[in-house]
Amino acid sequence: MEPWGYLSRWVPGVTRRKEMLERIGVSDVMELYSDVPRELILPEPPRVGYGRPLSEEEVRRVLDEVLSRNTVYRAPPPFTGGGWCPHHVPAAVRYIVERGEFLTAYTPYQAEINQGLLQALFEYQSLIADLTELEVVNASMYDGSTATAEAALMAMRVTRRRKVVVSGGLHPEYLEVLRTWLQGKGAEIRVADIDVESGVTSTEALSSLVDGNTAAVIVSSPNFYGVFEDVEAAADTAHKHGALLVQVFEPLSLGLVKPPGRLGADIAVAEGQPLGLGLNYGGPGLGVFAVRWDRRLLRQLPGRLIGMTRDAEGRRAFTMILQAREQHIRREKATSNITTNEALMAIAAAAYLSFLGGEGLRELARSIWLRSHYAARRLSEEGVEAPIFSGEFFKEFTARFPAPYRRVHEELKRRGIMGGLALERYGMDPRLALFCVTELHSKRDIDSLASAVAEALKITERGG
Amino acid sequence: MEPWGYLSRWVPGVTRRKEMLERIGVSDVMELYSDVPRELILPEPPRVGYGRPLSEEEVRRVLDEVLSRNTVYRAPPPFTGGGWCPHHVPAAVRYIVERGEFLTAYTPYQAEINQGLLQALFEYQSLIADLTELEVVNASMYDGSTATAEAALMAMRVTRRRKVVVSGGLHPEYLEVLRTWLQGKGAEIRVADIDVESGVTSTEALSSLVDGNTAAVIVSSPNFYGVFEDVEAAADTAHKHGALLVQVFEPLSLGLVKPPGRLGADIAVAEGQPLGLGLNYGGPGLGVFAVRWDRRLLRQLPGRLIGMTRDAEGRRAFTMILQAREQHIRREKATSNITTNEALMAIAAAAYLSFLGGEGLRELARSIWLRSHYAARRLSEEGVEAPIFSGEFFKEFTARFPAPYRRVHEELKRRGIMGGLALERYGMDPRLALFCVTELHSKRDIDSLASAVAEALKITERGG
Amino acid sequence: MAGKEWRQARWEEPLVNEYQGRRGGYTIPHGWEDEELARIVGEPWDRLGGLSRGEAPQLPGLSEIELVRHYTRLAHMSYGVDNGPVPLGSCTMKYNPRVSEELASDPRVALLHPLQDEDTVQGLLEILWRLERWLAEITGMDRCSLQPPAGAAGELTGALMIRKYHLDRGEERDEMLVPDSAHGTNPASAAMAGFRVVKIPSNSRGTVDLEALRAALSERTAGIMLTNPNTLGLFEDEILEIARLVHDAGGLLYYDGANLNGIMGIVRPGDMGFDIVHLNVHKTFASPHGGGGPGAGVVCAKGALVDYLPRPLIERRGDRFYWDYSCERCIGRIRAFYGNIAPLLKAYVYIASLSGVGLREAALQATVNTNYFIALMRGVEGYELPYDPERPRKHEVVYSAKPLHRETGVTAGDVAKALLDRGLHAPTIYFPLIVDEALMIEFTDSETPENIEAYAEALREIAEQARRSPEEVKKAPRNTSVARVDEVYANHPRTVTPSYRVHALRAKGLLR
Amino acid sequence: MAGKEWRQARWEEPLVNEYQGRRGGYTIPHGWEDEELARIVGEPWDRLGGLSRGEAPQLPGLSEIELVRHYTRLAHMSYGVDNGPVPLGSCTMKYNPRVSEELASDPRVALLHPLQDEDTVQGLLEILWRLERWLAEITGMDRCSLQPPAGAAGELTGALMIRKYHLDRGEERDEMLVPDSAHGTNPASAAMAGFRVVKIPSNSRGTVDLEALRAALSERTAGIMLTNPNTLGLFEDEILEIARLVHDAGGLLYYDGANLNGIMGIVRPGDMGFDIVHLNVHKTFASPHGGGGPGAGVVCAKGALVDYLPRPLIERRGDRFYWDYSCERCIGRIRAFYGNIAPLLKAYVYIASLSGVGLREAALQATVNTNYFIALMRGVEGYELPYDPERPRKHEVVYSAKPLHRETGVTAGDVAKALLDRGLHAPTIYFPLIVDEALMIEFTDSETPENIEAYAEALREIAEQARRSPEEVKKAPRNTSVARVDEVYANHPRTVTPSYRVHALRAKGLLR
Ligand SMILES: Cc1ncc(COP(=O)(O)O)c(C=O)c1O
Ligand SMILES: Cc1ncc(COP(=O)(O)O)c(C=O)c1O
Repeated sequence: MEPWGYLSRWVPGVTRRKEMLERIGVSDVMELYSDVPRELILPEPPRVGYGRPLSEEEVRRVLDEVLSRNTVYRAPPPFTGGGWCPHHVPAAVRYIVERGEFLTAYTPYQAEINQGLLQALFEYQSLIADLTELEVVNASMYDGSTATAEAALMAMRVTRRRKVVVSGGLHPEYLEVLRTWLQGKGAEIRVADIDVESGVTSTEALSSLVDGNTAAVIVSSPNFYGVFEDVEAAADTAHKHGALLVQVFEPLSLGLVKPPGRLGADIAVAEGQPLGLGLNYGGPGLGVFAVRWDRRLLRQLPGRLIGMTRDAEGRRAFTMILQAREQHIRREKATSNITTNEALMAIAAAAYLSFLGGEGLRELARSIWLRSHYAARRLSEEGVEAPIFSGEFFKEFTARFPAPYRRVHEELKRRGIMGGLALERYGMDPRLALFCVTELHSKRDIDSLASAVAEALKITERGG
Repeated sequence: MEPWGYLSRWVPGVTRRKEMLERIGVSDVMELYSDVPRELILPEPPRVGYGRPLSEEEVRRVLDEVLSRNTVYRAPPPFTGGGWCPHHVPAAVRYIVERGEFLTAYTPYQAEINQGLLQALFEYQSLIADLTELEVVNASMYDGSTATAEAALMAMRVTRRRKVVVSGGLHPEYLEVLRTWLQGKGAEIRVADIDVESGVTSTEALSSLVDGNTAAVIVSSPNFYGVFEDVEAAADTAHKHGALLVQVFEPLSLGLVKPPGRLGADIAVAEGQPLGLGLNYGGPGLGVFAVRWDRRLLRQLPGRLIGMTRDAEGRRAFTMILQAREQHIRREKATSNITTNEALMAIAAAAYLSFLGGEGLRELARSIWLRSHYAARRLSEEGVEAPIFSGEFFKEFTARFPAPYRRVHEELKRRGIMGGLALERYGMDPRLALFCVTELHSKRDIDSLASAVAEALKITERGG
Repeated sequence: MAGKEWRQARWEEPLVNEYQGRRGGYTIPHGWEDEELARIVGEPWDRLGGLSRGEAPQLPGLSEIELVRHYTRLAHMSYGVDNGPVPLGSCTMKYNPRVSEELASDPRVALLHPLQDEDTVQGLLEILWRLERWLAEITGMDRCSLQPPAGAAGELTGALMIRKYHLDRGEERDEMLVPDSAHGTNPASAAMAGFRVVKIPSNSRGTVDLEALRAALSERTAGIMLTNPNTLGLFEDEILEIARLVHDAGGLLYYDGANLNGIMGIVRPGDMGFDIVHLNVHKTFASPHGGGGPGAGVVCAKGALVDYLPRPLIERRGDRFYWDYSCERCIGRIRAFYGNIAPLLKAYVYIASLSGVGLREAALQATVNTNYFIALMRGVEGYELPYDPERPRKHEVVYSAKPLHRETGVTAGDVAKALLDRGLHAPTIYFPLIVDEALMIEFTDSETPENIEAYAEALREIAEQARRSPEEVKKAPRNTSVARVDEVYANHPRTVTPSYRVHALRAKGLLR
Repeated sequence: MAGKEWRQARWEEPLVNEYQGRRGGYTIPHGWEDEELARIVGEPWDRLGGLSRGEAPQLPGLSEIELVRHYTRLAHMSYGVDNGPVPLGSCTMKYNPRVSEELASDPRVALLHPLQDEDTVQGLLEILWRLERWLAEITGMDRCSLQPPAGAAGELTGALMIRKYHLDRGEERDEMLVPDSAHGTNPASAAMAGFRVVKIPSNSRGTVDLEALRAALSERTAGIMLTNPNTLGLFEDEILEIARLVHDAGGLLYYDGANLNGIMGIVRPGDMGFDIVHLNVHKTFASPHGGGGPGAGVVCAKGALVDYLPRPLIERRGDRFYWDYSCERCIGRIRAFYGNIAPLLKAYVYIASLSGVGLREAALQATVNTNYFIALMRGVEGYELPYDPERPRKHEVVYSAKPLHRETGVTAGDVAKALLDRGLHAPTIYFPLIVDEALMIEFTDSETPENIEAYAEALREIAEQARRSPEEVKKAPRNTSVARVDEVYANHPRTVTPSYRVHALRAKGLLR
């Protein structure tokens, strides 16, 4: 017998099991498994957990102990880039997504009883549509990387072509994901190198790769190195050959720069993590997916879509629409296999954007721009080449250190600073590091990074 | 100009102030203060906070920094007694009281729109009534100490007498509070000493003090030293002289011992903190206040009361009742001045008790009893006199160390243990300490306390 | 928006006492050790003898899903600031920032024992120390006690301080002056402190009648309890004269600062001549009301009165913060430990977030909101603004529905219910007592102008509806979870039911 | 309880896009430094040239009170497990423990950057490492990847692994077998991985038709995707034979373990002969669905297939935990970083809390709940239990409302809406496709017997009402926030409105 409550807390029926079995007409619960081959039945429960049920308080203590082995960088927050940066998560946004009605709901298959959830998701779609100036936004993909892969797949369906031309400025992990997801479809993926001076995709490289077999041109702006690309030019190239232009964008940057819809993008995807989701060691994220208003595109859109409609009494109402694209109806002919997505994160992002407002977004983007530029300048003053590219950047920038960056990094860590991302990780020059500087980094944080870098450089020079 | 959002986050009207002033018909907001004597208007805003508005993230960082200077005792939790002990706070209970509908509601003056809140408070009253076996429970007082003071005042009103006889086993801070609150009413407060051997109120002392002028006899069981009193005997003494018996009880102990209603208490009060409220450095608490069903008592009951009734269509409904006792109606003749109380804590306590259930409460009380007794035994084995009293105890017990306890305490602290409460604080023998051991203390926690005490004793012996 | 089609959720949710499944969701932390411990120390029932209760208490046991659903459903039948405007006058129902909730539940606050050593809680003590300075600065006083758990407890504190102050000077002063517009807690607190309450009438301008005040002052006068701006939202413009008169008579001035919301950062009670002030942290400083509490009723004092504040006070020596228990003149202790820490921490977050300039802007906006509403109500028939309608109000305003009542029979109470039907919370009604059919409205700084407009519009519609068909208004509310509640049945001696136990005993005929 | 008088809240809440006040509740963290920084580094617009957008984006700005009210109101018009039973078959809507939410939002998880050094995240890595072992143990597999963000992504992972496995062995196998009762994601995932989907019909007992299977197997067969117990809740009792047949034909077995809830701790897919398994952490392991996500779709593999798992995998060397990026055969990477950490952590808390014995009891109870419901439904007319009604179901059961439809014209869809009207969420309907008028019901282990009884009773009542007045049932729902939604209008090319932008552009005549 377990102590009081250990099972009944979450499995209330155990307290009436005997009576229920009687009603069912069996005397032992295992009779309900009589159709399972005997040899498959486990002789004893699996050895998982801590050998016996734990009380809530014990679990808290276990977790408290193990989590104390993590180091949290709060002041200053990590300067680590890589397409995932520390951003402010408003307390109100957290509160909203912790509410049980949203948190514990399923996909709103029954529209009438889930109007609130549906409205919240419709608002997410609407806010992203206004932000990107693309009219159709799905209710979310998993993250930026898979949204990129889905965009490529969608372009292949729309164009019935197999070649995908990708800018070398795409996040290396996104490229990996793209390769994985496109495996089954026999796609040909070609990468257009970036110009080492400017940090943007070489126009020649791009035009030489795009042809009549190209389904999509994928450009990230800002790209992995933080640099804005010439999306309009890329779009022209793509469109000239009948390909679609997929832009990977950074949502907060749209406070400053022209949205994908104005640059000629047919599909725009993004990692929505900056929109109030927090770091969470890389997940959950939010795959933002927006397309132009075009029936040809709409038909091939992957994922869930919420639409505005009316009820039997003429009131405004919301419901899932165009479900015939989806797996539960179309099965192997569906536009994607996706069903569970990142709905709750989409609600968080919508709350975040509504909280910020358009003017606020502009101010915030400016603040990030100022801070990342200030950081680059401060690092330059300490003898680091930052940024190494001449292209305009936002939030992230690439720096070249006089010697391999890892040793500087270790010194920073010793000073309580989580520094940039060593690009050695992705097989690049070990002297390179990608820094991310956001609204969370105060001027003082940046100054302390700079002086720690100065000290670290002195030490590593001495040491080496 | 403040940065974006710094004012409008919580003061939305600032964005339309100009237009509003126009509509009002003034050109400057200070015209709305034209009736205030000029010399009273502050020339500049007060110097409070950090000199300028802080963003949400800055406040988090400020608090994070300052709170990092606190030491949290989690494993093991503090062994410190004193009428406020570490107890398990279920995550579900926390979630419930964080919901905005309860959290941000006012006193439910408009019953129809706050049935949920009213039902929750009515359930609190009902659960405490069933727990204490006293029929009438108000919707809360501030804490155990002020509930005790209000009980004394109520007894004075009911009996029209002025003398209050208090057991020496009452929490010393409660006694202080009692003295403060009764100042204005010219009460005579007499304290009946406790028997140094048994730790319970001396029956002789008590009977010698109670007489025909006595309004109330106040006995705490378990008392400050953790020892159960003979409440029935005290009630007999009180009732023989026409006084009311007020019992201060410990809610979790009622899983094991007879409830106040069965012991002859007319009024029972308690600190509700053990019922899922957490420590919070001593507040908020929850003043539990229960009385027998007796119209004479009911009329003099302080505080708010929720009743069950019906609505215009015959549905069950809830509303505030017998408000004519309260200050907003009766003003200087009210049974108390209380209005804001601890409603949210009452809801937490009700959720906690419903979650635990009667059987669970019994198991929990047993667990606490076992642990506190095991701790006393382990300390005895290490050369500490624990408990020093012969009376049966629960949760807290008093220990006598061979030498002044403070030095042992400092050694424990060095080992990451927050030990007992040095009773020197309340002017007692410096060798005495009050320990609290609850369901949060694992056997291993208790063993580590015991071995730390053994080590500490060795060191302090050496040192002294 | 509530909108025309608003309706509140309705669940026929049983009382928790009626729940069937006697299971349990609570898990006893180290429960699996209990058998072993029992082998070592024995069973409680073997030791408790006659104390032992035998059977377990009669309490329902809910699994976690049942518990969460129960309260989720009750929450859907509840209404706070998070649901919509709650312009309860005198209650300052402003928005409660979420970041305050987050920070107040930080384990580095929530897991602190009140009696753990001071050197282990220096961070929290610093916060409390700073908060005291800030509140003293805002009120213009010298020191504050954070101990009182609510405004009324603060008033009792202040009244006891006044009592002891006079006693210590050998003066027997047993009368406390209280204006007729005062909040009910003022006379109640004064009475609890042993004073005779002397009511001071308001003049035709809605402020203290100086003549009456002069007449009431005597060598028995201990002091006066004043709210300024008063409960009509009017600033007592003769406050300096009032202070002079009371002080000259040997009395003290107590400021009921439950609601400082119209003047914080603009005017200070200390500068007006007050000796003692209490503040409702759960009003002015944005800590939530929790459906009735907890709050925090900080009391501040000036000059000689500082010595009378309850102890301990928070002190600083160098870098060290500590509680000072010394008490030469102090009235003692108003509650155990130090105060309601969680609401105090929220006040800290609020003040830190806004700073002086922000507090001032909030107060100004509260006043703008009130007067904007008054402007919108101009020409709305059925309601009148008593006392000097041209004078600006501060944090709140009191209307009278007397014209409407006279014309249609619809009362302030009916108007309140009709507001509920529109998804708007009613104002405070029938208070202050000096206004007939009072509707006491306080939007606070955090209400949106759009909702203020909607509220004025709703009042206009209700007045029209009252003129068209008063009986319709009297049937309100219909859109709330239940219809109008039967207050007579609720309070009748034969049906009054303050607990389920009373219900059950009565059903069994076991209740006298 | 919902009760006869249940009704859901209704707020006429504007779209956030329609909010008037273009203010803002968000505060820019160190915004006051921006002017100084701009003086140092210049303004972005001076540098961005043609990239610069000029005007700010068109987004509403809400103060905090507006934001919280907006979502509170929307929440009152939403319905999850916290509101009442949500017995959506195949969805495993079990209770989501609050302690998991609390722990997953611990700053020591929430504030970790995915690319911060491994030596600074050892605690979390240990959790992930342990979780992987536990899930491998529960499924009877060797290793797992925590990367897939949902079940469907797990299926794609598995299908790609199967594809690559065969390619590496030089075999061209391009057919994936999928039973006709399978979840839609199975064929969709197989197709995404480039397979031709071959549908395997069910036999009259509701399980895989062995004859059809044999006929379908060939040298083109890459594998089969199976759910067991299948979507009818029936255990594929010939699973060992199926496994033998598929393996003998050179194919692999993929287990769709989205829903392990009827067998966890009792039977293991690995022991049944499966090579790859995916698990829906957001179903079986009690991480919440969030109105559609996030989830986590862990994929486990056995033997040679382990090498094909996406990278990185979590590894341990001595006391050190690290990510192993080596990838000789692996299919690559299924998403950026490591997976959906928050749901994974919740699964950890769930498994740690229950342990093996608790998981097993939960599974047993899920099955008891299903069969208890079946027992209660005996004799309820209008619904029939297709396929071997005497055989016990496991985690779920599928009824057919065909008799009711035949008799009254009331469809499964109508029954669903009528359930909503009683405050009960509808089951999954019209799935699996092999059952006409399907009502697919899964209570899970966390539903109370009392609610299961209420549900059966509601179905009985609805059938009676359908016989009495079918048109009444067809008018349902009335008690939800809105009445029956117009799906035709929603999907019609001329009215389809997937965003407010489309609505606005259409209104302006700017949409083609
Ligand atoms: C003017 C005034 N004074 C005093 C009080 C009493 O404060 P509390 O409710 O915190 O006891 C209130 C609020 O109820 C008030 O509005
Ligand atoms: C049987 C079955 N397989 C696969 C899936 C897909 O899982 P997910 O929704 O996490 O992508 C689901 C749930 O939707 C399911 O029920």
